[in-house]
Amino acid sequence: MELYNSPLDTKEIFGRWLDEHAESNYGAYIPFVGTIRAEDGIEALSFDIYEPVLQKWFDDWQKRAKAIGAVVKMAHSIGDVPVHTSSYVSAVFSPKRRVALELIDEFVEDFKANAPIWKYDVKDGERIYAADRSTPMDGAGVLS
Amino acid sequence: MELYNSPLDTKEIFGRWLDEHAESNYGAYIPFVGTIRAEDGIEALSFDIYEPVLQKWFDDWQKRAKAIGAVVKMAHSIGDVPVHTSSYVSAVFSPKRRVALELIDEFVEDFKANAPIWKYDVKDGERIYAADRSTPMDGAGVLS
Amino acid sequence: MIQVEFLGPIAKAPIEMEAATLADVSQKLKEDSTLTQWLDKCAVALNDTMVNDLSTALKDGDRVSILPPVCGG
Amino acid sequence: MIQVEFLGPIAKAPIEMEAATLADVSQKLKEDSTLTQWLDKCAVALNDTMVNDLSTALKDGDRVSILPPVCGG
Repeated sequence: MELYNSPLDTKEIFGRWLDEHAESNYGAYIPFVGTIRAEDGIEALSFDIYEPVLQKWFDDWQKRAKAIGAVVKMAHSIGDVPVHTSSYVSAVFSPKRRVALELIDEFVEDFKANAPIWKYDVKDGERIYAADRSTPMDGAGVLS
Repeated sequence: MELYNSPLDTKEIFGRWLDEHAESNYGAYIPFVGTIRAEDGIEALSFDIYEPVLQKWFDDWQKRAKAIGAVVKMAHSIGDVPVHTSSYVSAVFSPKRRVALELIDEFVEDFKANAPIWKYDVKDGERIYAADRSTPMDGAGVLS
Repeated sequence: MIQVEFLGPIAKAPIEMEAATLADVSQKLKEDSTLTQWLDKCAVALNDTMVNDLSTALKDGDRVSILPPVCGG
Repeated sequence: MIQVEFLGPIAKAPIEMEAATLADVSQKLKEDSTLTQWLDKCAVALNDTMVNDLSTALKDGDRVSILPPVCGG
């Protein structure tokens, strides 16, 4: 798991992960690259991350992937990420195509639902929590 | 659509497609990289491609993708591709995550089922048709 | 004493309190009107492990984190 | 005259024949014992467009391609 205080160097990450598993005999490598869209007049998105819980979430996913002979990877930005640059790259490696296609879907969807990351629109230099696009995590409401 | 008489330069392709759509405002970019696995003592896989039908297949997919606001890309090797190098890269770009995840799955699966490409194991320099791993295309058997 | 910290967009400093279970934490946080809009949407971690049972026992020095709705990517 | 070509692993040179429909092509290819193992698994393209109807009409100069099972990737 890699966290950066900047937009992601997507090409460097893609290539480094590819090289890392060049001899691992995985037949399928599927990265997912998330890029900030220009919409609603934003200049950037900005992210807070709670790293200890994110690390546990990611460690659990590594175990799940390993149990089916696969590998998961992820990188994310902290702080401001301007439009048309990337804040998120995740990836799966697997010997088999079907496993890889199903795993990247589940991994990315669970990331959206349960990774402890908070998103803010940046407009006129102000940081506004993206409440309407945010999702309560599994188990939310236990204290209410 | 890109065809190469060599293994694919995966990093170059990934980066060039990324750059091509750097300002297109797509939020999700999902490449699929297919790499030759070392198994059954093969030295390489080798591919024949019938380009006119492949081009039509790909053009149809471009139209399907466009209808949902997305883009599909693909590159494939012709001839011998040694183990641990890549023969196939495809990708989707979409404004939306869900569209991209579903599209890459359908696109790669239909590619496996209907792209007019024939695979051969290369062992001791000999080219052996991978009959047991090949799939009759949609409409197969019409002449029988 | 345990500590309760508020993550992400909840603009609130950590607080300390006496609490034997998560139910005690719930009761005390409900008294804070600035949290009314948050509690039903927030998940909870105890010492960085997600928990979702109000009967979870707490001990001196425990750290309870309140995690509002997320949107990574 | 139309031409029939065999793609990929079918080791067979193109052949020419008279045929008014794809059904005529089917009938003639079935007489060729080297194709017995292939025909039920092969798809067909007419002038590079996939077709799957035996009644498809053919005209002079048409090119029929026989596509055996595929495995790209």
